[in-house]
Amino acid sequence: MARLSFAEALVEGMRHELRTDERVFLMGQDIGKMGGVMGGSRGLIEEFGPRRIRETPISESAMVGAAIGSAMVGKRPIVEISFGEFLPTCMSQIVLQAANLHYMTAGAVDVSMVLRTRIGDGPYRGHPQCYESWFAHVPGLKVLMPSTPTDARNLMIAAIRDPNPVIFFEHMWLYHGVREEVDDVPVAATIGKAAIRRVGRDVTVVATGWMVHKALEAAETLALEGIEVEVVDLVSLAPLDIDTVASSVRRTSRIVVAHEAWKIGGIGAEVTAAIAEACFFDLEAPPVRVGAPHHPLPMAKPLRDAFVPDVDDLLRAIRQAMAS
Amino acid sequence: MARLSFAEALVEGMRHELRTDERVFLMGQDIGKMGGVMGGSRGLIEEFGPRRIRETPISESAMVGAAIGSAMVGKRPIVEISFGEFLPTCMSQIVLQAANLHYMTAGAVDVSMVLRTRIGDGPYRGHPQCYESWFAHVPGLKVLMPSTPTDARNLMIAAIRDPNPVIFFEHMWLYHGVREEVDDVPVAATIGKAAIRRVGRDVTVVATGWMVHKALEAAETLALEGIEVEVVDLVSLAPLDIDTVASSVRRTSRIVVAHEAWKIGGIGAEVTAAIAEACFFDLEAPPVRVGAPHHPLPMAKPLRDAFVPDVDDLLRAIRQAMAS
Amino acid sequence: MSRPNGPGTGEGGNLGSTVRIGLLKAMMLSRTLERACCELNPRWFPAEGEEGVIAGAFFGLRSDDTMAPHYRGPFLAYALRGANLSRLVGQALGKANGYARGRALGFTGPAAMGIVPWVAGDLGTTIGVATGCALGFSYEGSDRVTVCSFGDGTTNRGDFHEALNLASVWKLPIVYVCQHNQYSISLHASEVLPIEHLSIRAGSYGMPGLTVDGNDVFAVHTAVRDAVARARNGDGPTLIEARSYRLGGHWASDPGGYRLPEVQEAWRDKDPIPRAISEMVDAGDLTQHEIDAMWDEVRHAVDEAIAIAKACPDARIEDIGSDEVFAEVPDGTSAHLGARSGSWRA
Amino acid sequence: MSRPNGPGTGEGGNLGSTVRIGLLKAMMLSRTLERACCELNPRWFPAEGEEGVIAGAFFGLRSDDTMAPHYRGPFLAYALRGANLSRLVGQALGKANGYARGRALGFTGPAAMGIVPWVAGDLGTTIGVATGCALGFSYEGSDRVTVCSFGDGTTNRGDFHEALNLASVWKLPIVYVCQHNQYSISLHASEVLPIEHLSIRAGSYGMPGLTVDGNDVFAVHTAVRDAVARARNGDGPTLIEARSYRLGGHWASDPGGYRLPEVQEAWRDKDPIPRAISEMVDAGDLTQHEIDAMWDEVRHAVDEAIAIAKACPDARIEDIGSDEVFAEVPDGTSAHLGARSGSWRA
Ligand SMILES: Cc1ncc(C[n+]2csc(CCOP(=O)(O)OP(=O)(O)O)c2C)c(N)n1
Ligand SMILES: Cc1ncc(C[n+]2csc(CCOP(=O)(O)OP(=O)(O)O)c2C)c(N)n1
Ligand SMILES: [Mg+2]
Ligand SMILES: [Mg+2]
Repeated sequence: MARLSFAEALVEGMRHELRTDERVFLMGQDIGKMGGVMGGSRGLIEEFGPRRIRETPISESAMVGAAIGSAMVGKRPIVEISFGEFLPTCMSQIVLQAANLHYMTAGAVDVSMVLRTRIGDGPYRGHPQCYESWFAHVPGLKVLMPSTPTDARNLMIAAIRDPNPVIFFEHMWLYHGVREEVDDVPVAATIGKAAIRRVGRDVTVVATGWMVHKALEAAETLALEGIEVEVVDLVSLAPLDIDTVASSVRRTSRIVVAHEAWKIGGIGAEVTAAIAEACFFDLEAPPVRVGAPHHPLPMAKPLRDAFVPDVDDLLRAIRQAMAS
Repeated sequence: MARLSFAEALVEGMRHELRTDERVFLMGQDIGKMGGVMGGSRGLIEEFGPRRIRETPISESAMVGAAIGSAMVGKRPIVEISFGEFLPTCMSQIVLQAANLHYMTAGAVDVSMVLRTRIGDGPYRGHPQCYESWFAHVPGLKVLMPSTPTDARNLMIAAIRDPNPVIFFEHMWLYHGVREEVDDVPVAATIGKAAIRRVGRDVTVVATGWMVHKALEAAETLALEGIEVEVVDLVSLAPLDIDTVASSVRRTSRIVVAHEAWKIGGIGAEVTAAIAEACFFDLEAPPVRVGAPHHPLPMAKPLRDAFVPDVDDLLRAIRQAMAS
Repeated sequence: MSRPNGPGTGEGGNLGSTVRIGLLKAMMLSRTLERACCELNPRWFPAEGEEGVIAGAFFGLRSDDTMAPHYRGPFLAYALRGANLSRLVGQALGKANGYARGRALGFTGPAAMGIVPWVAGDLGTTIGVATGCALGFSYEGSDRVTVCSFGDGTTNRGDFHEALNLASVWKLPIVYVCQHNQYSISLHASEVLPIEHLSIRAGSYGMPGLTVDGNDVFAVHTAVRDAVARARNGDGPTLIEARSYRLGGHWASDPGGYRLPEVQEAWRDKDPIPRAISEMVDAGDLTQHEIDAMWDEVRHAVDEAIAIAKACPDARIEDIGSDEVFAEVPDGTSAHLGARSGSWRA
Repeated sequence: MSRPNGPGTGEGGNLGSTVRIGLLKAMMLSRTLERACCELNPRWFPAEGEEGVIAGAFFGLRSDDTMAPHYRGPFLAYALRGANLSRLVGQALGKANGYARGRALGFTGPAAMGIVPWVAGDLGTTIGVATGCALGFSYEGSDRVTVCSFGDGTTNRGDFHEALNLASVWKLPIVYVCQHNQYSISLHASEVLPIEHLSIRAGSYGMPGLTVDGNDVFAVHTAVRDAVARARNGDGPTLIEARSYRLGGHWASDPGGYRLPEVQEAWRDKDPIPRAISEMVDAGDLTQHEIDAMWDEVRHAVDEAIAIAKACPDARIEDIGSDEVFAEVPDGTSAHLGARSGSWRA
């Protein structure tokens, strides 16, 4: 058992596949001799060299196109878009090419690619936009957002092996902010499954990324007051494992959905709507959503801190869900 | 009172503002001597000439950038992206520049631009992608989708006069598919208000674009069975007039939300979630959503017809809402 | 014809008679097949007049190369790869026998045959995908190549710029062919392109660029053949501007009121097919009789394809659905829950 | 220094003494201000070594022109436009006195002064916005111009291509200046650019392109001044590649282990500021004493700005919120419901 940071676990996952599958390679900016953006590919250039760890120009759309095309001829590219803020520059490739190819050709080609990108607030104060709900709206994409080092490694392995395009969101605060004992034997995780991170009978909190950790913190606090919070980590935004959420809600009768993206139109809207449809008669209180306020994301640290939903916001939301 | 098609009404709205405000101009592909894409700018080149009706290269990102910059220096550009399918090619300009500029400069500049685009299934079988929920997720954009010729004209006028970026979705089936007597005096409509298209006490159907007309058709059918459907046309997806929806639901206790975009992650998810939060104790039955099934949009006519939600889907959904 | 940057036109004499006959027949097939599609579907995009570019670009590739043809006239490329004509016509008609079972646009290609298919209508993006195919070939160290064509108007998309730059940085085995027909729907090139010769854009990427007469099929093919050889040899990409003219409308039913009939007529006189025929007859490659027989053969093949396609059922709603939204995950890689709803109707 | 396409370097003698002194002082201000920002903020982007390009590009514009400076070293452009130094330093520090009240990135500009501000971090998109400003000027028939600068790496973005093409098609009054510092973060230009001279890219748009020595502030300014005159005169856009070198890291705390110290040292010897000083002292424009006084003045101004900025409160959470998400709709145009929630916290 090695104690790995989230970033180290991501690199471990890629390293494992690079070692075992010659078809796998990584493309991105500053992924080589600089050690990767935020250390996100540290050590790979030394082991695999510039053919497999490929530095690219600032051409995000061509980078994703290059990943798609090489996947179509049988490679297993990982393309790194340094930050989620740059996804809008390559949307056509993602939603019109990668997402459509398998279906529109009636299954004639696979697009086995991983698009990894960094999102969310964190030690690095730049480019944190969280557009993940856009991708969950578009059929043909798998959308992952791990919250633990174990998932980071094992889902990365699964994403690389998956014959479909996978958008892999890496939360920047988690990068160097969480460490965990990770089993020495890497395995491919199951894509499309939510994880229950804490069992509780009173209220279900569904969260993604860093918010999972904040939810666990809130749960600790509320446990002292006798409120038992069940924390569900979505992990996969597409396919969305609404069954796991629904069966939790059937037990607790209450739901709070929390993410760092803007509340309006975020993935929390889909989870809340799906639960309102599926568990209407199980719910004892209105669902509560937590998300960023509806204004652009400010940059100065105090403003950023105020913008990003925190443990207090969660506590308030959970108490509101418990109130009625 | 002139009897105008939806497309004619759109052109009337632009013509009115082009006549009265020298700052207004239109940019796009094939908007001039061809008569506009699907007749969407017919007659304007003859009256206003190539300085104000500007043909552009196939450079959607530059087109939107050009609109933003010219708006910043005081112009009132309308930029036409021929079809919604091309929005992914210019997302950065829309969500990172247009949406952010006013807020991020603490109000120092306005971006008074209209981005008009055609979406939805219709007589023209191409490019119908409905990505409107992406834009409703991003603060700083106003997002409109009229469903009647009167709204088409009067909202276009309001959008042009609005000092903010407005994304204006024009449904292709409506273009030549609906006609209406339109008052001779053009007025600027109020942006941000939903419209109750039919009053009913039993169930609220919230719809957008062409689905509004299908909902009215379904309502006729159900009226024969004694079910009185209230039809709310969202009109504005951002700002979202959830108050009008909520007060309708408080009267009917039941809600169906319908749109042509994919159900998962569509604007219906936001409306459903917001109503579940706001009207939980008013609802007597689970909300029901109608939207496209979760696979890419097929192209052959029979497949397209099967893909796009129709009156039968609405009838089924409304009956489901009435059942419990 | 100007040649900003590299060798030029008029090398048709270089080509052996078999190749020349093959090119002619390819043009004949394209003309016949596309005319049929235009008659059957008023929204078809006519390629008439541009057959020299299409045949010249895609003839003679190896079966393990990839092709990424422009949306105007791509059926010839698919046919050269072995696609079944009745399935292609079926696509134009929205029939169930199309390669994509009616899911994709009618002009999409059989992807399994090494074709970059049209799965969406956003111009320019396929240039990036085609470049990715070439990356795959370069990565595996093979000598496979990609030929990618696109319209003159499409070279104004950012994706054109990014893809060509990347291909040059990585010296990828790809040949870019601009099917320059002087129009983007109603807009003449002079309205949207600030330069006369698109081949000059190659200079921005440090790759060879050349302009050829697109109505001279032999010139186009010679240029592409040489560029393919360079690419196979590891010498990187080439941009070829093949200048032609769109004799028809943007779509079959487009009255094209935005242009002058006399210009159109002048270009009709430069039709690449009669031109190749007269060159070949003069050179003694073929007799008029043999040419008539070639037309007959091509017409017969297309007529048969139309008959089969027409007899096919329309695309069937059973063929849409959530199957194939995702490729199946092989056992032992990762369990997989799949899409939430099993049926095609929400 | 090569000059692919147009006039070149070494015309500093053309410039009057006042302009030369102004340019030198601008470089001194940039050096001092940016060094201070680097000391105060380890994530600042050092412009040291590139002052010749920045001063040369933005000096001497009219107050009704627009400026769209690159994110590396833009404070000088803002200062030339009259921005308050303490408010700029405040931005670098995330203080409440910044022009954007802490909302935007620290290097954003005071938009009200005709600056294209940095409201996001996606490189390339501002080139399109700047081009739009020039469209506005062209549309209104005025003789206002826009000067827009960007990095060498940014020229690989599709937005660069689309914007320059559009500017040329419409003959817009804009001057594009590539602040070529040979790096995109850790990547040397040779790794991501298949050409030596970016000015050649002007050829793709039929606009003049020229390469100048970016460490010769007089050469840069002469080239930009001439291009501005062309643009004002209605003769359209120009692309100027000004070649320099990034002496510091990508950000202030970047150890820059990806490059050779000896190359860095060689470029240190080409520092544009001592170079301009020695030319000016030789030409008799200034004495060493006057130069010392200029440094003192600049340092004093920056020290004062730092002191004021440091004393300011941090950006205040009262300054975020839903106000100014939208500009208010004036009465009589359209009633308006506004954003749904009035408070900044969801
Ligand atoms: C990104 C994008 N913008 C606009 C369109 C609409 N459109 C379809 S065909 C066409 C003209 C294309 O011109 P060109 O590339 O020269 O090809 P041609 O039609 O002449 O063969 C346009 C503008 C599109 N399909 N994609
Ligand atoms: C679209 C986009 N991709 C990637 C980045 C990450 N990034 C920030 S600065 C930078 C290097 C830019 O290089 P250049 O344009 O030469 O400017 P320089 O930093 O050298 O001044 C990169 C890649 C970005 N900001 N935007
Ligand atoms: Mg064309
Ligand atoms: Mg640089």
